[in-house]
Amino acid sequence: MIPIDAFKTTAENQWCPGCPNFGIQTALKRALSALDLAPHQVCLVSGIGQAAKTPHYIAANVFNGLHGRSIPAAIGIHIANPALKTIVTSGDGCIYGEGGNHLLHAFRRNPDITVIVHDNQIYALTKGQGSPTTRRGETTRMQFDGVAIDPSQMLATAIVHDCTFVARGYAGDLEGLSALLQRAIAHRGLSLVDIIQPCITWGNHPVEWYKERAIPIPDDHDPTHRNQAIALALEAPDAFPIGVLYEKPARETFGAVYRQQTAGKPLFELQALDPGIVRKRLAALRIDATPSFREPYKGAQ
Amino acid sequence: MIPIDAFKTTAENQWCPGCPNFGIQTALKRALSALDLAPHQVCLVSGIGQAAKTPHYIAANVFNGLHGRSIPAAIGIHIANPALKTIVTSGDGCIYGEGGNHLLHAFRRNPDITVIVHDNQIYALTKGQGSPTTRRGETTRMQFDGVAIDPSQMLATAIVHDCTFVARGYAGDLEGLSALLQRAIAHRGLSLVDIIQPCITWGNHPVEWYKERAIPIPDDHDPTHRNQAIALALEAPDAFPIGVLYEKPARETFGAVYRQQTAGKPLFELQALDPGIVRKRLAALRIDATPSFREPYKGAQ
Amino acid sequence: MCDLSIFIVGAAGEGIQTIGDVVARALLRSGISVFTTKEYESRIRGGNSSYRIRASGPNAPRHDADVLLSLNLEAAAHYENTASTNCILLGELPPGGQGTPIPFQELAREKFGSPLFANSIAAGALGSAVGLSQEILEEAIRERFARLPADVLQKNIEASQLGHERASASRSSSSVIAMKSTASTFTLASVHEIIPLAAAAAGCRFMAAYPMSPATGIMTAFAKDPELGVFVEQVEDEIAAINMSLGASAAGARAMTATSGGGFALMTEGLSLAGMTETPLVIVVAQRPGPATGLPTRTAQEDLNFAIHGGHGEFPRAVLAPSNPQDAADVTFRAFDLAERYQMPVLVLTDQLLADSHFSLPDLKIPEQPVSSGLADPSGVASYQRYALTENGISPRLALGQSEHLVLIDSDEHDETGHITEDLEITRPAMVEKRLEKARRLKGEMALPEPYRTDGARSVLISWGSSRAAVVEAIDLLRADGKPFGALHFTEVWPLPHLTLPDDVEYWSIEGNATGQFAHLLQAEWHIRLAGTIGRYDGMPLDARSIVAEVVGSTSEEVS
Amino acid sequence: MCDLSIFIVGAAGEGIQTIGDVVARALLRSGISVFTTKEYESRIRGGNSSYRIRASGPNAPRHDADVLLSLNLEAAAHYENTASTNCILLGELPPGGQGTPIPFQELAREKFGSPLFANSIAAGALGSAVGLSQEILEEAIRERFARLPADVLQKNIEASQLGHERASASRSSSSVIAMKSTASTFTLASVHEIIPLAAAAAGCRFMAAYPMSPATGIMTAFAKDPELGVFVEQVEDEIAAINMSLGASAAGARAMTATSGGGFALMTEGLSLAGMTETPLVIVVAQRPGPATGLPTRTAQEDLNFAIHGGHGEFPRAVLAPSNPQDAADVTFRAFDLAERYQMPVLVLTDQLLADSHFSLPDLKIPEQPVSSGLADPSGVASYQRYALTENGISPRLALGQSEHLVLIDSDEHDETGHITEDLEITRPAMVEKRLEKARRLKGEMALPEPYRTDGARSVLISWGSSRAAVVEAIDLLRADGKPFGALHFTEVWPLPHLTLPDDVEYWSIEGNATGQFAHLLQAEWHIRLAGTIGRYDGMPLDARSIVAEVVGSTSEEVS
Ligand SMILES: Cc1ncc(C[n+]2csc(CCOP(=O)(O)OP(=O)(O)O)c2C)c(N)n1
Ligand SMILES: Cc1ncc(C[n+]2csc(CCOP(=O)(O)OP(=O)(O)O)c2C)c(N)n1
Ligand code: SF4
Ligand code: SF4
Ligand SMILES: [Mg+2]
Ligand SMILES: [Mg+2]
Repeated sequence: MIPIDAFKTTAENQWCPGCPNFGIQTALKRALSALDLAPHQVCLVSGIGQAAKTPHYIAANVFNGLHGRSIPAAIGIHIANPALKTIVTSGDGCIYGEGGNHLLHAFRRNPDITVIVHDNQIYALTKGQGSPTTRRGETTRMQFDGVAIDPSQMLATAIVHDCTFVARGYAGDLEGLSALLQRAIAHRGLSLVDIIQPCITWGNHPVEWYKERAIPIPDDHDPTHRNQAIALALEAPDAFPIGVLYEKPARETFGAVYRQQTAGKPLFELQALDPGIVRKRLAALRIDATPSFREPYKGAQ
Repeated sequence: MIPIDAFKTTAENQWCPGCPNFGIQTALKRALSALDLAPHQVCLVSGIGQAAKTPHYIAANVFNGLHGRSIPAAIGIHIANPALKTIVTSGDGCIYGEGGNHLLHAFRRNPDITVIVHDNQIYALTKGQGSPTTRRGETTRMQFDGVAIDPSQMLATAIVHDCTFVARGYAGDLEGLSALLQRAIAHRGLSLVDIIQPCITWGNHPVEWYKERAIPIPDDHDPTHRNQAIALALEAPDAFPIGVLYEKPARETFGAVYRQQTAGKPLFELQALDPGIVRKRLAALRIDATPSFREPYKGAQ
Repeated sequence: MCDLSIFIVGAAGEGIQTIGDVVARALLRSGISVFTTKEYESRIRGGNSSYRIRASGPNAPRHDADVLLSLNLEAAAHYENTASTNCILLGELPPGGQGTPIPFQELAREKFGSPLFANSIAAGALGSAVGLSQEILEEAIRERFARLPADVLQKNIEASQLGHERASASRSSSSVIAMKSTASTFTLASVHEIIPLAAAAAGCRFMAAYPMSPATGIMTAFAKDPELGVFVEQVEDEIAAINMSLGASAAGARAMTATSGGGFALMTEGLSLAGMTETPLVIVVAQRPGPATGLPTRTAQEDLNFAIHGGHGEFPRAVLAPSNPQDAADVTFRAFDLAERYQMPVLVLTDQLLADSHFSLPDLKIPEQPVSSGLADPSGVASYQRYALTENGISPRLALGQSEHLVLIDSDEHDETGHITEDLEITRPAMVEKRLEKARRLKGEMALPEPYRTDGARSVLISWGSSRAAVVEAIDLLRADGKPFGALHFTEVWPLPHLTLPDDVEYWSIEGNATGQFAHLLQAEWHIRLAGTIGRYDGMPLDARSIVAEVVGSTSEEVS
Repeated sequence: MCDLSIFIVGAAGEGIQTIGDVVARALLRSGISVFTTKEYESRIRGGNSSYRIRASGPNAPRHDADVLLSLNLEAAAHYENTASTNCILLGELPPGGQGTPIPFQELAREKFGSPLFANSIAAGALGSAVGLSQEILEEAIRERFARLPADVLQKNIEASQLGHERASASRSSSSVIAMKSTASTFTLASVHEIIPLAAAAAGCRFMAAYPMSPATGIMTAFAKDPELGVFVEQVEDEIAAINMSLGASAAGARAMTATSGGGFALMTEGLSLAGMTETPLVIVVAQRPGPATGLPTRTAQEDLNFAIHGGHGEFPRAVLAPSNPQDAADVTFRAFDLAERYQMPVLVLTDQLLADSHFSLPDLKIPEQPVSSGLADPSGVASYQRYALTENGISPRLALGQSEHLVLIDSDEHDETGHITEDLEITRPAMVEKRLEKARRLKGEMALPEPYRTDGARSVLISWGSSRAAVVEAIDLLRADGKPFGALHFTEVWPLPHLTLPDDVEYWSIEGNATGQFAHLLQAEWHIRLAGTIGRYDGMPLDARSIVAEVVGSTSEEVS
């Protein structure tokens, strides 16, 4: 097992002291360690936001790109180097807001990556505007009379798109969360983990409020049962059943056909294209004048 | 009732002769006529694509904007002039592909507009690439070995977001479709109508194939029953149950609070802002030096 | 000296803003003008940040402190090198060093039972150090903490008193500070506070936007103040922001949006749509250092070229760049007016400096009449064509649903009615020329640059947008030193007006970027050769002293 | 005349492409060079469109027809005014007018029982009109229809024979056509056919893109030809396209994307990300007339400024603009090479003319060695820093997951390791200078413009990208007329190379836009004053004759 300490970085942490993001950071380190993944075998991908700083605080390869655009970047990385465990770790605004379309289409592609959403139900880095998961009616530093529209239902959306691993975690539950992340990362295909992460600076409720609502999914829940899973997913934003909502056997993952061609190698390791192929293509563009016709051609009279 | 002829335009139609888009065009004209909406009371909004040309062929106000961006434009129009019946009529690529994020967030806002998707399961104007609703495995002029990813499930996504009117129509069924569009347009709040519209130029199947699969929803379907509705929605892309999948009583629509302030008037009719308000705000920025302190101030010694 | 630079340094969330507000208010109440600004990291808690007050000086940044109050040791070390010679240092300071250590936290806990009172102790100490009386500080505290319960307020006053005493005891060792009372009334405002107010007054009714520093304050202002009557919505992304705003504008609502460079990038397709559909829209682009995410909470003038050339295809637009709150009011009106009259997008370039700085002005005027509507009167129209060809390129504009006349708005090339056209012989060239005729006329009415002390100047510094005050101050410093410098300041930066610049002086371009973006424009437009460009690109605003150092350092003997 | 312009006109879907292909092939088989191009509306069926063959002339567009074959009456009327004097008109023509009416549809139905054979009748007729023998037409039909069942193929041949006879009967009335056999082998290719091939040869392995005319063909080429080994994905939007491609590139795959102006607008935030993260990427921007949706199937050179200035903040990039298929091969290699070496985005500007035109070239060469990898060798590295400061601004680049060395890529301003920084004193300026040092060095290696007949020229036409061939032809026409004109053509348009242009000649800028975008750049960069700019903005490509008409029309007496 890789020691947890292997994931330490020198970057100065910029989160508020006591932020539940620290819990996610620790749980993710533990999960990687338990899965025996060394830092160089992992690529953490994020957008912009408080959550999106996570990759700076866990030793691994890092692609910290644009707000909302972590998922396409992660898919590109995964295709270019399938050997890397590619994990998106970003915020609810980033992934469900600005980046909503990418998540929607990632469900269709089913790439073998894990998407971790630090769901604090707020835009924290920009100082407290409502996010797609803020509850209707709650006041924020932008919605002074309360958010007037309904929250997104992206876990239920994942389920209707038959995403094969859909889970919800709670940042305050280190044990449970690291186990959940382990399962998500080990899952083949797209795995989505929405983690309830109370924001102690801009949030509308104390941590306790979230804790009370983050109750483990009952044992009798059948995660292969679509309707049950949707019903659980739709309990948010008033309650947050924690655990795996939906899980199905792995199905074909994105890029499978190409990986057969390349034997799953990272693309930078591939041989140069056989020059014969280009020669063939150029030859096909060539047209020879027919000697018999060329000579006699004199134009119309 | 407004005569159908009132909706004639002088624009030369650019669709292929026999395209089922003509059916949608006629059905929409009939629905408007039946609803007694005059052309100037209607605003048709579209993006770019074959379907997106529809507004040129039906006399009404028109905003034919960017590929994928019809929904935000329509919401802006609706807020600025709630008296206009604002109807989006665009393609599957436009609304589910490029514009996916806007639809997703429109579900949250529930604006009082109708979104009509000409679902031909192809990018027609750009000559036959797969769209978000193309069936897995079908070959196109881009996916030569067959589309390798799953179709979007936007009707099911609408339902899990509790969109209060979700329906599927068939372009070949003029009667049924115009009745369906009438209900959709009359519905208060966001109504989504996905219309199966075989493309006779780039489609993978003859019209017959679609017709066979476009069967009316059985009478015993309860459109208020979420799970039933989702199950029906998920029958696509292999079958297309036609009719209202999901319908719920209207709930608060987007901009309701503001409309109370403005008495529902178009914004261009509003009075200028009371200059007293600006004066008050400026006054609040003013700080008077305290005469008693100003005089004696001599700086530190 | 009659120009005092005060830095309050500490961590995010520690209270520099509160202390600064109290002291700035006390100064204003004393008739002393202040210019306040902030610089901080992109985080919510911790790190190093400063609140800066320039008292009795120009409304321009200074990068050195005459008085430095520190709230923690890390900040004290971080900002140590900003201290000017003879700087008064006080607050949490390393033992054994210079200055007057005052342990705010410790005192607060000891004397008032809670660290919450540390800020009032600090405000008292700082007030004392800059020569404010305890009475006026008390008044400022009462005003700032008006909402606190009486007993807590009283404790805060006592805390400030303690701070005042502590600092005054050690003040004798500090240098003499003399400031002038310059006015009996000030308006204290930031550019981003005035833009929404002026926009509402100009007739703005709609804004869709997505939060992004340093632009967020503009949308927040509308949300906070429903009486302004502006419908504001935080949307899913910047693409929705511009398209929703354009939809609203097409339906007759005066509309705006605001963002920063990265969000503006996402809006450029919509910008082109505004150009093609001839839909008015005002877009505030609040600049910050790039590329990409860059330094989200810092300042820069790096997006000028992008504002001018962003969007595909060719269409008219205006780009305006205010430099202070009064400018912001005027520019906002001008922006809505140009947008209405030319039926086009107008960009207003601000930056973090303008967003986060408060200027004290003797007065601030916002017109009371909104900008005239660019909408035509439908009653006089017989048959309507949205894109009717006219001599000046401007078609009578009706809004969607304004009357019984159908309005057709199209992003494709269109004919006069608004229907898609494929006629390349007549319609396409006519429509291109129509749009460019608007650009030509617009050029004819763009404002000339404002000269400053150009009489007898042999070198002229050219500035645009937020760097104006620093350049003006630099000219004063240079002139005071006998150096014949003057300045030309551009508030309207695109299209550039018709202008002939004398070629017997040398020009310098001063801008908050590394490549001299405005300098290149000047060369293309007026064929002038520049003596040099001074660019600042470290995320901090341009200031007079470094401008002077640079021009003097590199100016030839004859000039100086 | 030995330069024949052939137009085949009809509705979309009616078969102009098939007829054109057969006749072009027959011409090539006869040793006659062809340049073929298409112009068509943004629709799938109907409307007016033409397939144009320029035989035995330069690879440049001509806007008038020497032979015009019409497939329907509407098209005949629409294209009537393109007929040159003595133009041979044939096909579906209005009764009683000029030319040789041949009712293709009717004949096909009558003689062969189906309208499907109309195109072969037309091909036969057209071949006959331009003096091709029936034998060579048959050969071309056999090749074109190789996949048809033998009996159907035979019927097509008979149909062509019928057409050949019909036209030859009336040909005596037509003018004499004389073309030269110029070569025994031609390579017939379009720029958008060669870019993917050259990209694969250069080492490209990844492309994510979204369909958009006229760029779509590039992604389709990879999809059609899996042997090229390029992973290609049609994604949900252009934002995904650029971010996915950047992800792949960061992980070591040589990557590209392609789009048109509107899609490029959506990519500009990602472009800035490529600049900040120093990630190589090749982006093809296939231009079409704007603004907004504009004329989706037409041509323009309107996005030069946007390509140069798109994206927020300041970062290095190169913009290259090929003018023909050989150029396309070279430029593609150059683009991947620059992207790898400078770790930056490189833009390749094409347009609809280049996408839809086939050039006949005596030969076409694509290098057989891919571009050298810009990746460092991890084995020699002790401790790795992605953004290590170096003299030339270029840090050794390792890909994500390339070795045990961790690679940190960050869109915020970062330190050498790649971690977010807020250090404004040292790190930020150093990183800005690092990126701009790359830009400075890049400038030093940009290609000079290519001169054409500049010896003794008193006027020089400046062109870039696709307008090269038209300008070269114009120079030949002008010189033949005794006018001392020459040309300078730019393939590498940004950054502009160090260059001193003689100031004793007058310059003209020739470009496919209305505002003279390149002209402005030239003025800013080299302070030259232009005699004029010739812009074309009707959606059709620049052609030699109208260039000549414009320069001669407005050139002063002394020059001509
Ligand atoms: C294109 C773009 N738009 C807006 C922003 C500004 N921005 C930065 S972080 C953020 C919100 C972050 O919210 P979330 O993703 O929930 O992360 P959190 O800070 O809550 O962890 C926004 C809007 C940006 N960086 N880029
Ligand atoms: C930003 C942008 N990207 C791409 C395009 C090119 N484009 C035009 S129509 C279209 C697809 C249309 O598909 P759909 O919406 O399904 O409409 P259909 O033509 O099938 O009716 C695309 C990709 C564009 N116009 N703008
Ligand atoms: S602002 Fe909220 S989410 Fe961000 S670090 Fe602080 S507590 Fe955590
Ligand atoms: S291409 Fe398809 S969708 Fe478009 S008009 Fe033709 S048949 Fe209809
Ligand atoms: Mg969040
Ligand atoms: Mg479609």
